[in-house]
Formats: sequence, structure tokens, C-alpha cells
Amino acid sequence: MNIHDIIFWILSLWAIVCAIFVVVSRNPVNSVLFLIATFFAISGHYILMNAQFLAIVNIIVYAGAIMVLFLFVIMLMNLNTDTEPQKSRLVHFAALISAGSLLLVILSAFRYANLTQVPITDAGDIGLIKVLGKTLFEHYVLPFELSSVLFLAAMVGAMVIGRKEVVEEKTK
Amino acid sequence: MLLILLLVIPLVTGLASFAFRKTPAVKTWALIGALATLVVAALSFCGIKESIPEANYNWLPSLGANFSLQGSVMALLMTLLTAIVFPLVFIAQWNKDIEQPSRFYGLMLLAQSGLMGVFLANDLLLFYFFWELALIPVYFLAGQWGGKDRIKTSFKFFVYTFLGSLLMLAGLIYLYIQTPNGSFDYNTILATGASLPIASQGTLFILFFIAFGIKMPIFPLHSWQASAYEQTLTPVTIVLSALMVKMGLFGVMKWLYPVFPHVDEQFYNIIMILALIGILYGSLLAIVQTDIKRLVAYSSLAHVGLMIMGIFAQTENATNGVITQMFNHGITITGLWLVVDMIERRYQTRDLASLGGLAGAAPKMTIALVVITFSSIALPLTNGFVGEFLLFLGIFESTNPNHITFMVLAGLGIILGAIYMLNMVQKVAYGEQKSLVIADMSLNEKISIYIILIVIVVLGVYPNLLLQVL
Amino acid sequence: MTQLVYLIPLFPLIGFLLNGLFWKSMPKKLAGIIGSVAILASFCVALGIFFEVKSGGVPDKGIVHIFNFISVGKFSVPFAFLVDQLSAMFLLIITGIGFLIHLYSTAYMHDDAGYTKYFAYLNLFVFFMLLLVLGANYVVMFIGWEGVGLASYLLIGFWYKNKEYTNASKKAFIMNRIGDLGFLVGLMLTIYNFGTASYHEFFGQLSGGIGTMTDTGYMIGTGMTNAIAICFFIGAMGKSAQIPLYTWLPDAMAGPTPVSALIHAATMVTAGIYMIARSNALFNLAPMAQNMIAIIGLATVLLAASIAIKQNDIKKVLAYSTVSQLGYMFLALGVGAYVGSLFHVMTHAFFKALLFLGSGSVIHAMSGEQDMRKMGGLGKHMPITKFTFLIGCLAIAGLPGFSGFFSKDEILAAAYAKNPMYYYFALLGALMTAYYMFRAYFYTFSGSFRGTEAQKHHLHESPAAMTIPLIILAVLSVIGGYVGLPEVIGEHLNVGHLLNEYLSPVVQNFDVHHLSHSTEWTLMAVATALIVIMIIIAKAVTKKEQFKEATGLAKVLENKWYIDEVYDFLIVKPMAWIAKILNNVIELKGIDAGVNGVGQLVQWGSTRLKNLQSGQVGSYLFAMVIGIIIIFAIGIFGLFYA
Amino acid sequence: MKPLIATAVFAILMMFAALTVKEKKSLTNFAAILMLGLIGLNIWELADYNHLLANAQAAPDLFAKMLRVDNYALWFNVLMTACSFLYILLTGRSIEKVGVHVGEYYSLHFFILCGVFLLSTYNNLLILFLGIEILSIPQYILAGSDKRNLKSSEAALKYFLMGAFSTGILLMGIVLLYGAMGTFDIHGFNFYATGTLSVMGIVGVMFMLVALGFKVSAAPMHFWTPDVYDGSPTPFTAFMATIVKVSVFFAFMRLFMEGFANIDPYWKVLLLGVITGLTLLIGNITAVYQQSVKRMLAYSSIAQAGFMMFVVIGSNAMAMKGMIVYAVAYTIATLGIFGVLLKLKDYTYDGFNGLAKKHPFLALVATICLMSLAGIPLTAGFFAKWFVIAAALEQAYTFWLVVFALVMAAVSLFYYFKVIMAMYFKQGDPELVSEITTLDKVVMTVIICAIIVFGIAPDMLLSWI
Amino acid sequence: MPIQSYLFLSFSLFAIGVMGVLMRRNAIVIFMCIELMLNAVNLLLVAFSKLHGDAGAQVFVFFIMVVAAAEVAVGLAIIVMMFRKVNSVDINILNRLKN
Repeated sequence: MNIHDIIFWILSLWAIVCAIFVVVSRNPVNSVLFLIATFFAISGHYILMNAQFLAIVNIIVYAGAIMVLFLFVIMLMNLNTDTEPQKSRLVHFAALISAGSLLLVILSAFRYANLTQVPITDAGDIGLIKVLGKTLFEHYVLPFELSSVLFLAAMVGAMVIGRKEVVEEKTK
Repeated sequence: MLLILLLVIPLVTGLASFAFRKTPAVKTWALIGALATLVVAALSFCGIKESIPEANYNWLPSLGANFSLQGSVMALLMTLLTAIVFPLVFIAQWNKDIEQPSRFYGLMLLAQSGLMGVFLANDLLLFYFFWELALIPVYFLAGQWGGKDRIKTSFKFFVYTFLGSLLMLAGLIYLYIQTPNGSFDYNTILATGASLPIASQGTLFILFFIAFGIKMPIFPLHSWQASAYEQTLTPVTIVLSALMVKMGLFGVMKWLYPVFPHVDEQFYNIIMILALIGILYGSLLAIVQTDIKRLVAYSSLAHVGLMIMGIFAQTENATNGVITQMFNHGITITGLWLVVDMIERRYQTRDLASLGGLAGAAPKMTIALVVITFSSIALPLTNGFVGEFLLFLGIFESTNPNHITFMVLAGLGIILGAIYMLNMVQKVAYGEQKSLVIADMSLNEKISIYIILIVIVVLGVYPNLLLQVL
Repeated sequence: MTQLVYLIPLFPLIGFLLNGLFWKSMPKKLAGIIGSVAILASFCVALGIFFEVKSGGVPDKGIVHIFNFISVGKFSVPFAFLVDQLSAMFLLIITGIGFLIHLYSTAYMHDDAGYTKYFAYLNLFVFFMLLLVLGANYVVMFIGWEGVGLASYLLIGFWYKNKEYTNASKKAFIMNRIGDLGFLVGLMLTIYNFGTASYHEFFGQLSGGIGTMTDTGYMIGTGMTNAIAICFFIGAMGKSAQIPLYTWLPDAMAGPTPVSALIHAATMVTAGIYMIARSNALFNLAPMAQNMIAIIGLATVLLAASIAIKQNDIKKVLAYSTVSQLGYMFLALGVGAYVGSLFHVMTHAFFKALLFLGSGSVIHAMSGEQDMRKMGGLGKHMPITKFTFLIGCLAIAGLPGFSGFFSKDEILAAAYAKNPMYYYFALLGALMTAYYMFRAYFYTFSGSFRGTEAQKHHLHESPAAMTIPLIILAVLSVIGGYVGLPEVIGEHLNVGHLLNEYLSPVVQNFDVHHLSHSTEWTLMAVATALIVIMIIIAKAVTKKEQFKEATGLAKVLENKWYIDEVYDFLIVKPMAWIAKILNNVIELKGIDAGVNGVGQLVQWGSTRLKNLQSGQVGSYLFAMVIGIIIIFAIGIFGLFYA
Repeated sequence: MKPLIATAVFAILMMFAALTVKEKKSLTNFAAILMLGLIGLNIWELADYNHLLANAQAAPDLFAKMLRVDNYALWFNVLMTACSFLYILLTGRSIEKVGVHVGEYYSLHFFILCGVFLLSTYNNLLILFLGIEILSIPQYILAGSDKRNLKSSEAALKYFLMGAFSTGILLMGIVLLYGAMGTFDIHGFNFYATGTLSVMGIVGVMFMLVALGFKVSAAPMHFWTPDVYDGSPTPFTAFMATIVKVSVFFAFMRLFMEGFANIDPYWKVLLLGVITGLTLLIGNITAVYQQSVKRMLAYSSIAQAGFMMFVVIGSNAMAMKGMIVYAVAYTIATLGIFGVLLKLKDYTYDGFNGLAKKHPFLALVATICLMSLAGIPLTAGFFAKWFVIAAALEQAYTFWLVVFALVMAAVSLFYYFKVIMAMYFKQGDPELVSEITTLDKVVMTVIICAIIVFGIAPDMLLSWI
Repeated sequence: MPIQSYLFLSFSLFAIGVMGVLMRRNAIVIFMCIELMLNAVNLLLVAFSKLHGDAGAQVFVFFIMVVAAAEVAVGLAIIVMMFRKVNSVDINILNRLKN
């Protein structure tokens, strides 16, 4: 077991434990924080796999921007207490069983897959910005443009949804 | 060309009927249309001895479906029956008020067009098309006019038959897929059907048969019949029992029996047994009915049972018997329904116990009732006889190991038939007069009934008139 | 003349059509005239044909082709008539007696509202009856066969307002239908095995006897012939009122009395005998069927005669008497004495028509009363009726010199030759016949009147239109027997059995042994002596004129051995019960409920399934995940194990 | 390519129009004109492509094989755009009443159409993913656009949560497929050549199946459908249930036909068969219970999805025809019935009572549309069913599934004909929310004529492929 | 590292995300759990990217993030809208739409 493996296991454990806490903690704010922690662990994995750019983006976009947005909304709604009504124990148990079975079913498929001998090749520089940028703008230019369309749509949507209706106010 | 006219005249007159606003106008228009169809049907039937008329037009080239019609003897006979029945019904209906007449006559004529198509289609897809086209107007007719349970019963009828059609559709498409280059042509279908493995033929046979069996109907798929007949308006009942029933039989004769020639003989046996049960069951049930329409409905089950047996007896005589009987039964049952309708309208009830004394009050109607009744129980020298005779003979000659048992048990039907029919006559016609104001037939009723009586007697005395074209 | 044979049924048909189509506008007198004249015309033609046949001058084997009735594929049945000795004889009986009865009816039915209708029906009956006997094949015979059933139905239910009467007519038709089914099956068997329904072809193929091949390639065996013969006999059972299908005939007395005379005594009921005699070639090859016919005939003789003993309705007595006499005819057929049977058909037609018409005359005088207990002493008021009725009684009782004697004697002799036991039982039946007929005669015509004053006042002799047929028939009842003198008498007078000679080209007795002269004389003497004794007993019994409540066997007899009740219990009730069960349980609760149940199942499933849609997105997600798990499981299972 | 760009441009144009134009009606007219333009562009594109083909040039390699354009997809786009045009004409008046942001609503429709075009021409799982998202996100918003109505918000939330969840599943599927195949290009998939990774591919297929099944509301991923369709503003329900849905089906079919062409047919039929059967069962049976016609139509769309699953099962030449015919038949019939529904005040069955007497034209339109949905001959719906069944039957192992489907089609009469019975056989006094305008009449006439014409000659729809 | 380690890890995170979705009633937390699922996918994608030596997969991850961001925008807007109306983010409160 080399250092690589050890880091992998630590990061994995970290990620899973934090993920579980995301699910089980009663206070949404805690969930957010644990989720950010999970993202950090995942970014760690990215770095381990030599995908530095993604690791950074993950932290900046995900852990940074998106999660802050979450936090912001939670705070805005004053939900930062554990007031969330809990589902019954039965539901918790059922959720656990369901997710467990899902995992089990998928993994059972791989029982026969005989994947053990496939190592991750040590190809070095595909995770670098230069390579990614080239790929993005050569092969993935259409998706790139489309993502802007998507953003536009989301923007229009968020505005339609978010804006208070003038007519509605008037009629009230 | 005549074949096309047979389809187009009712279709066009039917669609045009919807536009009429005034009752007398639409009645006249519909009758003119029906009579025109009758003329065309008669013309094409007269030409049958020279050649079998055909018509072929491109329809869906990408599917291999053509608009092809063929007037085989059986088909033309059935179209003739259809063409005869409608004007008769219209005439008998002449002096009766009906709500929304334009819709009524329009739908009736559309149904006629559909029926014509069913009998004439020589392309499987076209056949299926018309099969449904005939059903839809009848559903609307049955749902809009009739007894108070009509919505329920018409829907039951519709779902029932539609389910059958859908099963047939599954079989039909499967069969189509098996054709060498995707064709619905009759001959291609015949060749393909015969070339399928026996097991597939069996499955398809069952699917097709359920569709036809529901329409006929065969025991135990008959449960829509009595209630539908009971609740519908008589003209619709006539379309149902005189014509749509024949669709099922016709379908078996043209599209089932020849298409899957190699199915297990056991199927035939089972169908024969079911038909036999239908004969006895229908007859016994008819005996205990208190509603005159239900009685006739169950009698129809019994009659059709015999025809089904005839089809699957696989003998020449039986086949000829079936064709003859299909025509004759159509005529007879039309007459029976018309008389039953007149009785119902006059007594304002269908309950056999409250009827009686018709013979004293309306002797002409009674004569009609008696003659039609005896035609229905196949008395010689009425049209009912020769068909049943050929059927019995054909069943008897069948190579089925149980042929004698089948024939004898089916023969019990003629005894039971006499029981329920004479019961009906006794309860309706005989006894003391129950009501004082029972008018005899009016002129229009006379016209249609007398035509039926004439056909009954002429075809009874000289059946060769019909048989010679077979 | 033979070619004109189509005229014979045509006249009645025209009569029927005229009376039937113009029933409303037809003057009453004219209706009777049309009806009667039509039959008379037929009779004349029949007479001409009879003489032509008798002289042997019939062309084309007597077959007259009218038109193709059924001709389809390989199957063909012509509508053809066969003129031969047998049919000619029946033609005469039918049209002759038919005419007399029409004539009689003009008076008898004079006051009835349905006068025109009556003659229309009667002509229709004659038409079908003529078809029956004229047909050159079984199909045409079947047409007539069912047709007479129809006419009988219409005439029994002539007074349709009475429910009893219409019940009787229905019963008659349905029982006949049961027999008809037998006929039909026999017909099918014939066509199936022999490929033809025509008499000539059929009998031609049979002439080879057992073991030869039919045209369709089947070997003729006794199994086949017995089966066909028995089926035909079942048909005959229905039409000719044999056990177990006889019960309709007594009930059929509901119709007008002339109808009973014509249809239910003289003509229609003998159709079965005609059919079997016509098919003698077949029955000769079917020994089992023959035995069956003989035994059933004999049983019918005894059963019907025993019932007739205790009947009080004059027409019922005659009806059971008819059944009984028909039994004799079948006995004769069963022992192979076809000619004897036909002989008895003829004589029976004379005297039974006479008796019925006589009873009709009585009933006419009694204003519709039929119960003998209310009659008595009528002889004083209606001498002609009394006298002719007496002749009829003597004839049916079989006293020497009267027609019944000769025909019955021939049957008894043949029975004795076949099996003495047959003879003893048949003789017993003959004795009972003598007893009940004279019981009826004495009750009716002698003693004092037991009816109401009003009836007494009304008593009168019938008009000439009624008495003339009576007289003619009385004469025939006396002389009719001389066409078939038994050998023991005939040889002295140098006269043969005329009927036998006449019929020999078509029908010949089969396997009938000749008795020695001494035996025959003995039999005749014993029978005659016993019959005279029975008549004396009848006179003695009827003297008392007491009508007590019957007990014991008498009650059983009075109630006709409870056969109707037994039928009701064994057949009618169970059938109604089964039908009810089928209707209420199988149809409504089973099939119908099943079909509706499918609809309800859909509705039910719908109300169940809608609970899945609880409105809570959490449960949706749950259900979705569980569904996904199941799909994955199936997919993986399918991947590895399927 | 032209229409794709145009959708984005038109969407933006609509946004600007929303800023400047205050008249709602003008916005609708503008949207209709833009849609007409889009139809023109689509036809131009189709003609262009045919021109290319005629000059014996190979199909253009678009954007590094991100897109794959062919006659078939372009024709589909033309048809869908035409249906969208009909949709706007038919429901424009109702859209105006949903809320204040009419311009934005139309803009979102154009974005959705962008997704539709992507889904019809995608060649890469990334485009599939983006297409689905571009298609979905505006739908979440449209579902919640009626802010006066809590039901609308509820629909939006439910749709969004479940949709996001399914996005996760879709991505997992894409990743596993990529893991197995090493490419996102659906033409690069080969289930036999991947050796030890094949299981991963198969699991990926299952994930994809589930995710796409969610989008087309196949059971057991259908739960969102009734609530969302019911809660959303009715005109948007009509759009979601028709054009959006069939477009996803189009993508679904192409994925199985081109991407997963060589997976074991038995396995494919087993898995898809379970889903199809369940969809048919739940859709049809539950629809019977419904009291509201709108909600019934939601279940009906599930049931119809069950039939459309047959094109996925079939994934053959017949399925391609079936896809087109079904898409058009189902879309126009559903639009027609929604068009009638929008005119009525009461969406329950009782609201239809006696419609035939009072408004025979509406009743006729509804009847023909419902008959088409039920698959009765002489309507386009019949051939729709015909083709998909034929497609399924060309695939082995499907016979009994087809029989089951047809039995379920008979069950569908229970709810479709309930409306017809209410209209024709029952008495009542249905109220309308607005007058039937000439435009309505024209559009509805076009719809019923189309249904009947395609019901007699479906070849007209197939002439371009 | 063998690929299945990443598979296991990724599936585990995915399953935990699913569990969270099923377990929680708070719409925001559910949404976060979905984000967790997306991240599990991202992780696997990067692993495969290494496996196949293909930068496209990493670009794909980039797009997933983009889409996630767009979804978050819309999603949070919807949740806020709901909160405004019912003053809660409990998904079980919204159950007006049902059979």
C-alpha cells in the first residue's frame, strides 16, 4: 500500500462520512457545511487523479458559489434551526434499505464484471487546463454554446419565477 | 365500379344526412340513398354469374395496402342483404318520430357503408378498417337512442367488440409482418397464413376468432348481446342482429378459416362444442325470458351457433348452408324485430306476461308474426328451412369424429326453438285481447313486412333462386 | 294423367291462397265452397290417376319432376312427385275423406267467426298432406311432414282465445318436432350413406341386400339399416302418436271436431305408417327396428285402449281409440304385414272419420258439450247419427262383415304367425276396443238424457251437409273391408286379396307366414265371440249410469296412467328448472357478472392504483426508487440467468 | 443548424418583445409569426439537406459529430414545429391569461424547441444531456408560472425535485456507458467489443432507461406526470404532454436504435417489456378512476407513452415510421382535446355533459380527437398504434406484450368514451370560459381534418423519410 | 488505484445521495443530496477519464457543473417561491395534487 492508496482511502472515508452527515444532520446549515466538506474530499480525489483544473473548479464553483447560494437561501428563510419535521423512523429505515438495495443491486452486477485488473493509467496531462481548453473549444464548442442557451433559459426562468407578479399584488 | 358505388352511396348520403334539418326531408333522402344502394346491390348481384367484380386502387403503397374490393358470391349476397335491410327498416320507421333524425339517418347510412366495406374488402387492412367503421356509428346509434340503460349497455357492447377487434389487430399485424414483402393482399395473406408454423397459426387463429366470435356472438362471448338488443332502438337492433352478426360469420368464412388452414383440428372441435353449447344454452335461456326482445336475442344466439358449427364442419353442404342461412336469417330476424317493434309500440311493454290477444286485435300483424316465427324455426317452404337443412346435412357429413352427436344435439335446437318461439306466439298473439286499441299495421309497416314475407315464402318454396349462384 | 299430378296439391293450395289472402272480403258461403270444391277437384284428379295407376300405365316409373328444390354443389334434391299404387291409394283416402269432411264442415262450422280462416287452414293441411304422400324423395316428404304439423298446430289452436287449446296446439307441434328430429337424423343418415334422398335410388341401392356397397362406397350393414330405420320410426312415433310421443293426440282434440276426424284420425296420423310402408325395402333389412316397431305398436295398443276405457269425454275416447288403432298398424308393420297395415289405415280412415264426425254431430247437437256423462238417449233425437255411429262402432270393434273385421283380422293373423304372444296381447286390445267403443255408444245414444233442460230442448238431428258424409262414410265402413278378403274367405268366392294385388308392385308383405286354414278360422271365431261378449258387458255396465268417483286402477286409467304428469315431472319441469338456473346463475351471475366483473375489476384496480398517487413527492420518490431497484434486479437477473 | 440557432435567437427576441410590447395579444401574434418563421427555416433546412444529398455529398459532419442530421430528424422537426404553431394558435389566448410574463413564456417555449431540435439530432450523450436539460428547465418554470395558483407551484416543485433526481440518474447512466465504451458518441457504442466492461455498459443502459423513462413518464417513473400535468397551467400542460414528450421519445428511440443497436434483444425486450407493461397498466387503469378530464389526460399520456415505448422496443425501420406517425397523431389529437378543454369552465366529466347539443362543433372535435387517442380506424391514432405495434412485432419476443397492450387499449375506452358519452348521451349545460373564435374554429378544423386525413393516408407523413 | 475502488466510492456516494433524497423532507436538503449524487457522478467521470485517457470526460464534468449551477438557480427560485406561499420548505405540505 503506497501513499497514493492511503490518501485515497482517507479521502474516501472522509467523503462518505461527510456525505452521511449531510443526510442525517438535522440542521440544514450543518448539511450545507458537510456537503462542502464532501466536495473538498472529492476535489482531493480529483487532484489525486491529476485533474487539477476540475479540482479547482469544483471548489470554486461548487463548494464556493453554489453552496453559498444554498446557505444564503437557508439563512434567508430562517431555516437554520433543526425545525424540520422528521419523517418517521420507519421511513428512515425504508430509505436506508432502499438506498442499500440500490447499491447492492448495482454492485451485484459488477460481481460478474471482473474489473479488478483494470488500473487507472498514469497518463499525465489530460487534466490540465491547456488540454481541457483545447478539447473544449475544438470538440465541445457546440455544447459550450448550448450551455449558454441553457443559462439564458435558466435566467429567464428564475426571473419569471422569482419576480412578484404585479397584477397579483394589485388584485389583492 | 358498382362495388365502389356500394360503398360511396351510403357514405355520401349518410354524410349529407347530417346537414338536413327537417325530419321529412332527411327521411326521404335517406330512403332514396338506401334504395339507390339496393338498386346497385341488386345489379351487381345479378351480374355475379358472369364474373366476379373487382376493384383495385392504390391506397398505402408504403404499407402494401390497397383499396381493393372483391364481390365474391358470399360478399355480394351479404351486400344484397345489407342493401335490402336498410330500406325496409327506413320504411318501417317512416311514421315514427325520432329525436335528431338527421343524426340518426346519417349514422345508419354510415353503418351501412361500413358493413358494405366489410363484406367487399379484399385487403386485410381495408377489412379491418371497415370492420371498425361499421362499429362506430352503431355505437353512437345504440348509445343515443333506446332504453334507459342504453349508455351502459351500448358501452359494454362497444368495449367488448372493440377488445375483440384489437386482439385481431395484434394477429393481423403479426401476419402482415410475416408476409414476404409486406402486403395485405388477400392472396398473399392466404399464402402467408398457410406457411406459418402450426403453433403460430393456432395463436393467430385464436386472436382472430375472438374478434369474430364476439361479433357473432359465440358462447361464452355473448353477454353483450341480450342487453344490447334489449336496450337499443329496433332499427339499431336490426343492424346489430341481422347484419353485424353476419360480419363475424363472414369474417370467419373469408379471413379466418381459409387463412389458417393447418390449425389443430382440436380448435375446430372446441369451437363446434362452444357453438353447440350456444345453441342449447341460447334456446334454454330463450324459453325462460320474459322480455320479448331478450327472447329473440337468445334465439339469435342459438341460430348463429348452428351457422358456426356449419362453418367448422368443413363440408361443402355446410358451407353453402351457412351462406344461405346467413342471408335468410338476416331477412327473418329483420322481420321478427320489425314485428316485435310494432308489438312493443302498441302495447307499450315488452313483458310477455302483459302481452296477448294480438290475433284478435291485429290479425295481419299476427299472420306476419306467425309466418316469420315459423321461418325462424325452419319450417319447410319458408326460407329458414333450406339453410338449416344444408347445415345439418353438412355437419352430419363432417369428418369430425363426433359429427353425428353434434348434429343430433344441434338438432335439439330445432325442438327447443319450437318451444320458445311458439311460447312467444302463444303469449303475444293468443288469448283474450288485453288492450282494446291495438291498431293493425300501417301502410309503411305493411310494405316492409310484406316484402319480408314475400322473400320468406319465395326463397322457401324455390330456394334454388339463391342456391344456384353459390 | 300422371303428368297432371301437380294439380292435386295445387287445387288445395289455390283454395288456401284464395281463402287466406282474401279472408276479410270473402263471403262466408263462398269460402266453404272454394274450400270444398278445391278438394273435390283434387279428388277427381286423384281418381283419374288411381285408375291409370291401377291399369299400370304410369310413365317414367311414376316420377314427375316439378322443379329443382335444392341444387347446390354435389347435392341435389328435386321437387318431384312419385305416382304409384301406394301414393294413389293415399291420394284417394286424403282427398276423398277430405272432401267429405270439408262438406261436413260447411255445416259444422257455420256459426264460427273464423269460418274462412278455417277452410284456409284445412286446405293448407290437405295441400301438405298431399305433398307428404306424393313426394318422390324423403325431402319432399319431410316438407309435407312438417307442413301437416303446422296445419295441425293452426287447427288445434283454431280457437286461439282459449289458453288450453293453444297449449294443446303447441304441445302437438313440439312433440311432432321431436319426432321430426328423428326423421331428420334418419334422412341425414340416408343421404350420408346412400348419397340420395330419392326413393327409387335409395331402394335401388338397398335391393342388393345386406353386404352390398352403396353408391357412396359404404357397405350396407344391419347396423346402418337399423339406425336409419329406427330414426325414421322415431319420426313416425311423433306423427303417428306412438309411445312415448302419443300424448299430444288426445290433447289435439281441442280443435274443431272435423279437424280431429280428418287430421287426427284419418290422414295425418297415418303418415308414419305411410312412411314406413313406403320404406319397406329399408325396414325389411332392419330386423331390430321391426321388432321394436312391433313391440312399441303393441304397447301403444294396450296402453291407449286401457286409458280409453275410463274416459268420459267422447272425443277423448275416440282419440285414445285412434292411438290404439295406430298401434295396431305399427304392430302390423313390425311383423312385416305392410299390406295389412295399409289396409287398416284405409278402413280406419273410414270408420274413425265416421265416428269422429258422428261425435261432432252429437257435440253440435249438444251445443259443444263433450262429456258423455251429460248425454244419454240421444238416439231418439238423431237417428242418422246414432245409426251411422253404431256402424262405426261395429266396424272398429271388428265384427264380421264390417271393414274393421277384415283389416284387424289380417293384422291379428300376421301377429299370430310371427309370435302368438303378439296375438294374445293384440286380441286383448281388440276386446278393450269393443268395450270402450260400445260403452261410449251406449252412454251417448241409449238410456235417458242427463244434460240440462236447455240442451235437451236444443237436441236435433244435424243438417244434411253433415249427415250425408256420415252416411257415405258408414257405407264405406261396411264395404271398405271387402277389398282385402282374407284368403280363407276369398278362395271360396274366388276373389283374391284385391288390395294386396293392387299394392304388390310397391309394397309386399315381408316374412309373413301363412297360417293353416283351421287356425285362421279358429282365431276369427274366438275373436268374434269374445268381442260380442265384451259388447254385452259394455251394455250391462252402462245400464247403471252411475258415475262414481273412480278409485284404484280405474282412477289411474281415468288419469291416463299419469303419463302427462310423469312427463311433466321428468322432462318439462327439469328443463324449465335448468333453464332458470342457466338464466339466473350461469348467465346473470356467471357470464354476465363475469364480463361486468372485468369492468368492475378495472374500476377496482383503478381505486387501488390511485392510492399510489398520494400527492406527496416523498412517496413518489420512494416508489420510483423501489421501481428502479426492481427494474435493475430484473435486468441483471435477465442478463445473467436468462 | 439554422433552426437551432433561430430558436435561441427567437427566444431572445421574445424576451425583448416582452420588454417593449405591452399588448399581450401582440406578443402572441409575434410568437406565432416567429413560429411560422421557424417552420420555414426547418423546411429550408430539410430542402438544403436534400439538396446536399442529391449532389451526392456525404452528410455533413456537424460540430465534431456532436450532431447527426438526416432527413428523418429534420422532417420530425418540421412536424413538431408545425404542431407548435398549431399549439400557439390554439392556446395563445389561454397563455395570455396565465400570468403577466407572456413574452417570457413564449421565450421559454422557444428554448424548449431548441431542446427538441437537439434531441432529434443529437449524436453525443453530452448533447443528449444538454438537450434534456434545455428542454426540462423551462418546463419546471412553465409548470410554476401560474403564481396565483398554489397547485401550479406545487407542480413546479414536484417536477423540479424529481426531474433533478432523474438528471442524476441520467448522468450516472452516461458515465457508466462512457466507462464501458470510452466515448460519448452513440455511434461508437459496441456492446460486444468492450469485453470485461460490458456489464458496466449494461448497467449504464439501465440507468439511461430509467432516466429517459422518467422524462417520457414511463412507469414506475411516472409519478410526477399526473400531478404536474394537473397542476400546471392548462396550455403548458398541453405543450408538455405533446411536443416535449414525443421529442424525448424520439431521442429515446434513437438511443436504442443507433446507440444500443447490438444489445441482446431478449434482454432488451425483457427490460423494456416490464416498463412498457407497467406503464400501460398503470396509465390505463388509473385513468379510469379520474374525475377530472385534465387529470385523465395526464394518465392517458402515460398510457400513450406505454404505446410509444414500442418504438423503443422495436428500434427498427418500422419504428421510425411509427415514431413519426405516433408523434403527429398523438400530438394533434391531444392538442385538439386540450383546445376543447381550454374552452370549458369545468374540467370534470360533468363539465362535458350535453356539450354535443350546445356546442356540436366542440363536441365533434373532442370526439374525433378522443377516438384518435383511442386508436379507432379512420383516425390518425389508428395508424399510430398500427405502426408501433408492427415495429414491436418485428422484434422477437414481443407478441404477448402487444396483446396485453391492446387489451389495455380496450381499457382506454373506459375513460376516453366517458367523455364522449357525457357529451352526446347525457344532459347538461356546459359553460364556456370564452367565445369560440373563428381562429379556434379554423385551427380545430385543421386538427380534425389532419386526424382524418392521416387516418386514411398516413403515407403523407412518411413521404419524407 | 483499481477502477472499482472508484466505482464503489462513487456508488456509495450516489446511494447516500439517494438515501438522503428519500429520507429528508426539507426541499433544500433534498436538493443538496441531489447535488451529492451529481458529484458522485463527476468523481466517476474523472476516474474514467483517467482510465480511457480522454479529456472529453473532464469537459463533460465541466458541463455537469454548469448545468448543476443552472438547475440550482431555477430550483432555489422555485423553493423560494414555495416558501413565500406556504412559509415552509417541507415537501409534505404540498399535497393538494393527488388522486
